Amino acid sequence: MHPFLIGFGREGERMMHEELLPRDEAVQLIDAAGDLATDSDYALPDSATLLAAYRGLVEGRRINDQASALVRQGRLAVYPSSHGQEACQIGAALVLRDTDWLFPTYRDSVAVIARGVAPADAMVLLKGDWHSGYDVPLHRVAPQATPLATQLLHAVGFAYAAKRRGEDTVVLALCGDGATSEGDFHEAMNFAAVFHVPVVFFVQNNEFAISVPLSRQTAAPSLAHKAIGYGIPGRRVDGNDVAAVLAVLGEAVARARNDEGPTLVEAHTYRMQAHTNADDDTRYRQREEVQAWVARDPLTRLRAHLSQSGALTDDLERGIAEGAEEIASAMRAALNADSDLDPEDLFRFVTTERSPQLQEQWDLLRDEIERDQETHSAGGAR
Amino acid sequence: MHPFLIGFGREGERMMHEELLPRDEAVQLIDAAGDLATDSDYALPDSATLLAAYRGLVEGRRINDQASALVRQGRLAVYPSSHGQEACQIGAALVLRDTDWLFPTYRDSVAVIARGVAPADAMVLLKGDWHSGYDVPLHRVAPQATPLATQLLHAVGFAYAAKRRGEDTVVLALCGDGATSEGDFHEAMNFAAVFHVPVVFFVQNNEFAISVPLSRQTAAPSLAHKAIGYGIPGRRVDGNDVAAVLAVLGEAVARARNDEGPTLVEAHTYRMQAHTNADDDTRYRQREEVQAWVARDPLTRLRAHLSQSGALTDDLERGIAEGAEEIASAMRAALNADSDLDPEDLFRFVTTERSPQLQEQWDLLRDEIERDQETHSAGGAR
Amino acid sequence: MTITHDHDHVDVDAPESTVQTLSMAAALNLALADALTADESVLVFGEDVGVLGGVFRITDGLTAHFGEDRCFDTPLAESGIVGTAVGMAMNGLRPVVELQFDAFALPAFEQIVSHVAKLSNRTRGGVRMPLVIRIPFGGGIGGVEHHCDSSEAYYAHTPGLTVVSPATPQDAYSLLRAAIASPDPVVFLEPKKLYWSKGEVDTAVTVDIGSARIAREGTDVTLIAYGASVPLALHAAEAAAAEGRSIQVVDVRSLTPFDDEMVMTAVRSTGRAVVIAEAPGFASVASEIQARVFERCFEFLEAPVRRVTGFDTPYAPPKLEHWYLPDVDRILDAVDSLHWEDRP
Amino acid sequence: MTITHDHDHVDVDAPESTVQTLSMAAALNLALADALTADESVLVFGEDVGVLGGVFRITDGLTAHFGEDRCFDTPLAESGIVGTAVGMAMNGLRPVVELQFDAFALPAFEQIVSHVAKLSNRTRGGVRMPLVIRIPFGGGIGGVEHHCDSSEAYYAHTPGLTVVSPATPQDAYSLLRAAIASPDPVVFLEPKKLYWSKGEVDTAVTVDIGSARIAREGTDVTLIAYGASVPLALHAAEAAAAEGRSIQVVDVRSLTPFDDEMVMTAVRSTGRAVVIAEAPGFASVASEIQARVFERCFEFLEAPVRRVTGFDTPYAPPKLEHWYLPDVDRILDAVDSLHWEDRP
Ligand SMILES: Cc1ncc(C[n+]2csc(CCOP(=O)(O)OP(=O)(O)O)c2C)c(N)n1
Ligand SMILES: Cc1ncc(C[n+]2csc(CCOP(=O)(O)OP(=O)(O)O)c2C)c(N)n1
Ligand SMILES: [Mg+2]
Ligand SMILES: [Mg+2]
Repeated sequence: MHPFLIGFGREGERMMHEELLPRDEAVQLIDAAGDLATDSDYALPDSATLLAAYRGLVEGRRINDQASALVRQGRLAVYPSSHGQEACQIGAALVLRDTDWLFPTYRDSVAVIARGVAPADAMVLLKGDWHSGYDVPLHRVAPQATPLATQLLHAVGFAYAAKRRGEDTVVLALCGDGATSEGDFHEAMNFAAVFHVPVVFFVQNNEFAISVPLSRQTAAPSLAHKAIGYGIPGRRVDGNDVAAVLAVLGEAVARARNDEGPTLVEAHTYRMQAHTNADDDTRYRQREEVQAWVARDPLTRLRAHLSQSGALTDDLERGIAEGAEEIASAMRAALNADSDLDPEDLFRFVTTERSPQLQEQWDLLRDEIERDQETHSAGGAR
Repeated sequence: MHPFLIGFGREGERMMHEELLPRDEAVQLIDAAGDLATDSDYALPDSATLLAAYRGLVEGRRINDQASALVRQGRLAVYPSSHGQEACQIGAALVLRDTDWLFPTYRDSVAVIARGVAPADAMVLLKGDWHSGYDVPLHRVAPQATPLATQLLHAVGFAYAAKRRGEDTVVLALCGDGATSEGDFHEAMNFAAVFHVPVVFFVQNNEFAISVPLSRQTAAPSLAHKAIGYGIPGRRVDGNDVAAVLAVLGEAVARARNDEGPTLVEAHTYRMQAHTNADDDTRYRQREEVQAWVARDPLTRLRAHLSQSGALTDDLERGIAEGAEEIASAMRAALNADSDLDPEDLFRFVTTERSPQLQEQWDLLRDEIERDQETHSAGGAR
Repeated sequence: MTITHDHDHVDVDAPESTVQTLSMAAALNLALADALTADESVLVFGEDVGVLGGVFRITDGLTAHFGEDRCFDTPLAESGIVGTAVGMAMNGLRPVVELQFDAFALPAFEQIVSHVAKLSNRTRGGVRMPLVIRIPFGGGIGGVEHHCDSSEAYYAHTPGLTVVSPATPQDAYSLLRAAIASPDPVVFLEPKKLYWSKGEVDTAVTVDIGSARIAREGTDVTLIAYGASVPLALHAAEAAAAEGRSIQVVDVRSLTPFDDEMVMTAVRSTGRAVVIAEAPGFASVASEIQARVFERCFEFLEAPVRRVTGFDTPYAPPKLEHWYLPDVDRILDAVDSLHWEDRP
Repeated sequence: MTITHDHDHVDVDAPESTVQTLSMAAALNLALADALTADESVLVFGEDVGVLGGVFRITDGLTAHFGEDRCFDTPLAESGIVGTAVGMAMNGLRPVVELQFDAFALPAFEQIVSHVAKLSNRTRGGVRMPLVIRIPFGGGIGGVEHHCDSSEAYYAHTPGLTVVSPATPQDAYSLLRAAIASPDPVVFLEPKKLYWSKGEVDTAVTVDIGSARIAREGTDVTLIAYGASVPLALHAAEAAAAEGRSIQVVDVRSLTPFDDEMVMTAVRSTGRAVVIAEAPGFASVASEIQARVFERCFEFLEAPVRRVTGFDTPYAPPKLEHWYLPDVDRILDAVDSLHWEDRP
């Protein structure tokens, strides 16, 4: 036997190596028109699941658009919208059990909310009140990560700890196409593979990293082709088809739960709006390109499919829309309320015990604030 | 057409994507016994080239063993030997033109010397005199890198600059199996691919990163399988067969020179000695494992082949051995000489102009040294 | 703007002197454009610096004007950006890279500390690193976490790096030109809060790296600041003037090398000093300046040197940042604490 | 060894008190072993810490004794090591990671600064980070480039991190136990040069993080040091004693939080101080200590506080490091400069 095949490329594994590569075409179960696209590897989720997903999509869209409106009204500082990516957001949330964990980014507020976090709590960061606003262990949702790809490593470590305790927790970690270029992406994939931990990496390839198109990000056949370099399967899915997202992520989650190790799933989707409200996407992409993706909208195709199949009645549709409106109005109410912020919070959570240095600094600030209040109540200037 | 095939997976490219994957078996042209192993893709280098390579191997081995001896004698602080990996070292040096550049690591002193750097200059770092001891632009050899994988990015930037000026320079960047786990490896591969620069990444997979075996480093079918994730070809070669190394690296260098972009080449070899003299490899590997690799030694197989073919006469062999001895004795002479070091050098090269702060600090040190000398010449203590 | 220090001088050989009123952002943009024009080997790259023109628009129009091969986007990886810049600098180019925000420079930290800062020293000057790393730094813009840090201490502590930060559009222009012209690596910190502040810019004015600037004359106390803290110090000086105190303001502008001569002369002339900076105070550039002034002006000091800095906490969320950041009142409190009662 | 400060105390509840003479390396090894025994959730990982036992043998025997799942090797990637440790700490474990040398901790810098240091604050204490990052630090061992740096300033400047460094085997043991027990992230800096220095270790002695230690009593000058500079300061004190000067030595040992109380009390008692550290001086922990002492002891100082540090150059190559490193003579020179002639 050839000496360099020891441990590698053994006959029985060769097939497996090919299975690590993604298929040439992304998995699609419902096409842009709402028609079924049968797939030999993946089955269509049942209609109850699709109806739940549809509700999620409608609510997600409403949340996205409400948040963007709140930015325009000055109630949120910034909002990176996932408008157009709701199938990925909802797919990621629905595919998990309650006991599973999600590691989201700034773009994934809809997924975070779909996991049960109150919209107003999810918006604490974006409102500017604090860096994160929800109960992480309660919701089993890590804080939304800003430094790109860093959270993927946290997900791996988290999954490692769960596996070590024999829990059947699966960890789903989200990132964007741009983030795959970061060193931490590579290290996370590799650690996950070597430690064989129950984690699913879900890349929402929305074609842009702020202004930088995918073609400037990678020369690879697809992002999912990176997986084989770590010895894990790579999969590609139509990210605007929630049925396909549920099927492909579902398979990956099942593998993880089954101790078969990590999977990399790439969803092809599109960021329909600017990176955030602070961005001007007319500088770097044609309106026609954006417009072309309207036809592939995740909501319309699922609505078409569910209406055709009779699963979505007018009544149901109305109920779902009302539910979404309620969420939006609760968001408005919560975010229009003024925040009640305590400056001492700056010093409260840095370490468990406050150091003498921090106490001294707080004393200084407290004193300033008190003098300020005195001056104000005395009506005078400094 | 399927929307997610735009730009990806086009019919004409599909074949190409498969070509990015390495073959299941590493390329071998001369087997461990010295017999020819014909290969459908790669031709055996001509016998003049092989003779030159053989001379390189013998000299490289001698340099490795001389340096290790000098460590034992306390003339070198440390030496990471490439004993056993000389085919990679010599292959890397010989495959380049004079105008090409090499980006080596601490392990690659033999390749550095084979590129024309005087052994004593290559040993300045290891002797402890300075951080690097050769004329970088003159030899077109970057300083030997210690922080793992960092130099791969330098190689990419360097190649970018060369390409921009329309030069036909090729840059060959070396690293080990362990280094492929670093984020910088990933970023370097990706930048090289996206910028389509003339760089060849040559991984000497010697099965260990200090004590950590390859199986703890990656779960991939091979390290060369990482290439497709960047859209570049990955190749595997028997790293103890200098003929194969020359052929496979030669192809990669030709691609680079031909503006066909970067290649990742993985050589399967083995670190025959401890990581450095400071390491104790009996703690983490069996003697039998090391012993098994003796039979695959790069020198013996080439000697066998060249003797069989008649290209290597006894005279030639003797000449080569004498040449190697001369190198070794020059090394001994140079390294046994005491270094003449100037403390002001600490301040000379930090920035081009010395800052007032550094001048002040040097004044302080100079004053100390002068007082020291006075005390010494006065024969007193402080 | 009046040029008050002899390190700032109009370069008589400069082809043309144009004076215009510009925002700091525009001054930086102009400096990049002029450098690209002046020197073929200069190139600008980073994340979103191409067609978008950078998230702060500092590179606006450069790609359109100079072409894709002079100003371009890279894959999203900061170590990659700096690491490839190192290779380019080794091979005859003068890369000017943008790292999008302070905290997003951190992935490049190994490349910066282990290579950018040390390659010249490693090779005994055989390989120089003419490379500029531009980083928008500091807060005061209501940015969320990771977008408002001040990380100058990490760079200033690292031997081999030159670290500068402008406080005026003029210095933004002149210092950036000087940084790009430098044979050594420069970390160029751009105070985000001042991007939109305006001032006159004379493109013929050159500034020497390593030189501080007297931003305001005064006789009672010396405020020592850099970046966004300079206008703050000037405001404090204004307010104190109303209370009858004459306050001098020194704009450090070059953190390393540090202009000991100007700073110490200034403090000796007043006998009192306060150092101001946004970054957390512990083991910071502010503590360095405070320690230097103490040690070198000990005999001249009427009172301990004070510092007004950010707290030793992570940067505050937007709605709390006004409590976090040094402000005029805090500076005046520090000034008030300088033992005035002891004065003869 | 005598325990001189009340932050060091014998824990009466501790199961057994054993006193033995150990090298610092062995003391650290024992601390890891005892922590692994005491707490199921502790685990040790990094590069070569498994069967090899670490390049300095600090983890020697742990894998053999506790098994692969308590002490193990990772792929070679420092950001990966720290990043996965963050996730483990979020999920109930207490990771103790080793980064092989100072300079090889730098690839993990983003994870350390942007997450390790800030996760507790980000989540309002909802997620704590009980994580220890061990880094062999400093020089004096003849190591080649990248192997001898002192990077404590980077960590000490970063809010949210606790940074400690032992100078004795006892503190190595007790501080490492305290670090592992801490609910907060601790950067644990191990002075390489002292790994083989020996001393008595009582495993029942606990040390509070945040507490300094009087390493030697004295009345004329206070030397303030940490890590490998502590024995150096003690040697200097010894030498000065021969010349009739009584020198006090404070071992800071906890860089953040900093024991202002003990340090200031010490300096006030002598009126003179010198700070000693190996790292480059600019914007360093030494400048912080110098500035603090100046500001807080101003009225008590007979002379300016001096510092003796590494130069603001990259760390020297092995054969020049004796010029680079602070030594007894340089400390005594600094002591000599403390205005003795002015003394009443
Ligand atoms: C380490 C790091 N570098 C840079 C940034 C600034 N930044 C924020 S989002 C973004 C683009 C990310 O693109 P992608 O990963 O595709 O995610 P998307 O925003 O499209 O969802 C950049 C460059 C960051 N947050 N972190
Ligand atoms: C960033 C970084 N981390 C850790 C080290 C310490 N170190 C030096 S060599 C080495 C192992 C490298 O293994 P490999 O890449 O396989 O190269 P080899 O030594 O086998 O040639 C390690 C961990 C380093 N030099 N740089
Ligand atoms: Mg994207
Ligand atoms: Mg190796």
